[in-house]
Amino acid sequence: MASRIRIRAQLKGDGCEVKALMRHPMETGLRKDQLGETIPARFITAVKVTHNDKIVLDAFWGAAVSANPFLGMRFKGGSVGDVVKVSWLDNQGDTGEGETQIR
Amino acid sequence: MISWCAGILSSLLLLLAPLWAWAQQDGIFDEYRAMFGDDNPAVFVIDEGEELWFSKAGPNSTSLEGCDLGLGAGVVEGAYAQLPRYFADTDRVQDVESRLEHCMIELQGKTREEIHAKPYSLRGDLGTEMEALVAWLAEQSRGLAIAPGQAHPSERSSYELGEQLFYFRAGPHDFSCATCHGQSGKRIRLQSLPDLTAHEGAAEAYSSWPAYRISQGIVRTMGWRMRDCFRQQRMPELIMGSEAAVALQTYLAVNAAGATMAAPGLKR
Amino acid sequence: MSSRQSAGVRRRAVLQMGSLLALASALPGRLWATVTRPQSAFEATAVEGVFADLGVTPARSDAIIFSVPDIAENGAVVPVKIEVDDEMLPNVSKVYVIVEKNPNPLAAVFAIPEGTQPYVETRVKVAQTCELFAVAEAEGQLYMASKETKVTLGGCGG
Amino acid sequence: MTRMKTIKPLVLLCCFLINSALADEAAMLLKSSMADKNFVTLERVERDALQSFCSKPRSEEGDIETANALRESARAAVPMPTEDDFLGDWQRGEAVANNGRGLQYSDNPEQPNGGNCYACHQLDPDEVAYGTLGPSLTGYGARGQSLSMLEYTWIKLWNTHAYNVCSHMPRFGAAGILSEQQLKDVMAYLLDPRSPVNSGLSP
Repeated sequence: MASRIRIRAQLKGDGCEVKALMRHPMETGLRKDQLGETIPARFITAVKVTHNDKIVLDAFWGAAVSANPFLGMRFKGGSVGDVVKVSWLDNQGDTGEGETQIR
Repeated sequence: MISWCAGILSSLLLLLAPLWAWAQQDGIFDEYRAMFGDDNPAVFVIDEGEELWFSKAGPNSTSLEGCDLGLGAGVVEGAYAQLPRYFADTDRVQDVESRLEHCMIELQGKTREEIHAKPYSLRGDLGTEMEALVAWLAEQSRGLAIAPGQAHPSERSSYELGEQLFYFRAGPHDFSCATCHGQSGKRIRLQSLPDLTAHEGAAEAYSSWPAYRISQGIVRTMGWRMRDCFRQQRMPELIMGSEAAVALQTYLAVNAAGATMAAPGLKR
Repeated sequence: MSSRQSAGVRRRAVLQMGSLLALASALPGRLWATVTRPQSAFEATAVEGVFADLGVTPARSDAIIFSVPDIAENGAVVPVKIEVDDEMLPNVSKVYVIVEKNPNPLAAVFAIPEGTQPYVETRVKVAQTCELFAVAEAEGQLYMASKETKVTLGGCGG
Repeated sequence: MTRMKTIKPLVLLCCFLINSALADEAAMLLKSSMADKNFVTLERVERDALQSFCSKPRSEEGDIETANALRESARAAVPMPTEDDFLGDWQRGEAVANNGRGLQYSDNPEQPNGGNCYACHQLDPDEVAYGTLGPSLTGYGARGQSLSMLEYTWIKLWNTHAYNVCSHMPRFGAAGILSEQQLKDVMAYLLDPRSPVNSGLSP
């Protein structure tokens, strides 16, 4: 399985801009498939962004965040080469994690 | 080793890639589209396609590296932009999907039935192998000119049949492809409709498929687009890689010839 | 801001302790986040319910720069961007995104620790044309900005 | 085919035969390239005379006699309501005009079909999501309520080919897409002074 998160971290002004795309269906539990069966809810409930192991963002999501979710955030400081990590947890207990270096 | 090199190459291409092209620029949704920036979730599917190409699969436990897409076995760069084309080994004009099917059967030992069981994603899916492979192969033609074969008589007759099919009115609504895509400057609800009978419209459309459909969260292929247009025309289900599917894509590709591939695109 | 408001926020904090424990027991092995998910606010079925859960209807503030397209090509994916003017409204600790007419209006909460800029971008589902709210919590007080986005139908009826 | 214009009659006839053979081949090809799906079967690939006549690529032209005959037979088959029975309920008509579903293999055949008027036409001036494949019908009621206007509108909806033989518009009545009641409701949506389609007009 290829990486389930795409992250870019770039210095911008006096901080760092992080953009992450996550591979996830974000099913609301309200939709039906083509046979009319309800597709079970499956969505990311929590996302965490860390910079060199320090938490810089905690997000909590509902099923209303779009499929293959996008997250953009900015933190102060950061230098080229620092590690930025993004991880998620969904309502079924599945997790995803990815990291990149600031450039 | 080859896999590793290709990985580096595709990562480089991704870094260097220009902004993901939207198929249409028509004013009313400019603000909406601008907010997407250059983040296209198709990147996941492209990666998956690359992995699949180099993975051993099927009863023969073989990768697709020996697959000839028209430029020689294993040559993927630029191959997509020259499809559909005539292949002597099958004596058929083939699009990327029917050619991949051929390779999956011949090289990997898969059956036609399993390949056709679910070539395109249904609601709630994240993608199929076919979609991933096509997305990656299209990515390998990014920036190259659309140049489908038209030298072989079969390629020319595929074009002519494609044109006939484009204007083929049938079903309870009397629709054909041309009903919506035969004039320029029109729209359905708010969606602009490219005129696929003219170079400009065909180029805009053909160069941006496969595309990540934000409404569906799935990368869709040109083959799927053909199938779905027939669904909307109230017609039966178009078979992936069938002669009609190939002929229509030949018609579009030839009308678009010379334009630059910019797929996978990002679409409504 | 009234004192009732911050009392409300404190009341929520106490209630959240309960959900923290519930969440902690539900998660395998470890606590996943340093702050907790406001579960009952996520379960509210109307904007009023979300505000009631947060303790108060937030006051409008020009410090919140809320970008949402006027018209969305597709309701399944509507980009939203929230930026808070740090000088007008310092010490923002949380940002909420609320979609008025969704079955559960609260879409996302972002906890902003010190050192993180009050800036978030994401994409949300918007079931029908309605108002979207961006709420910022700073020093126990709640502020908001809102904007309508029009969701259009696709060419073939959806 | 554009080359036809400059070629002598004999070759032209030959070209015509080739093209008609090509059209037949296209029909067969399409049938062999499709599969039944849910309630939609390969029968839909079969074309009637009008569909065949109107399937020609832009560069080819059909003959005027056939066009006239098709137009007349379309007109002759339109059932006409009595004078006081053309108009139904504009609100129900609005729902029909907005609904784009029906007869696709992905649709539920138990649900009523829509007319999907907004896909191609502007109607209510406050609805921004309208298509432009057909002319704007905003303010349609201003065209009058005479019997001939009612009949004209009814025929257009029932089978537009009675006027324009290769119009892109579906034959909503003749093809059984909408029921007579639904068509009357759409008539009211177009013509009723209370309908938002006519909201810009003075009463």
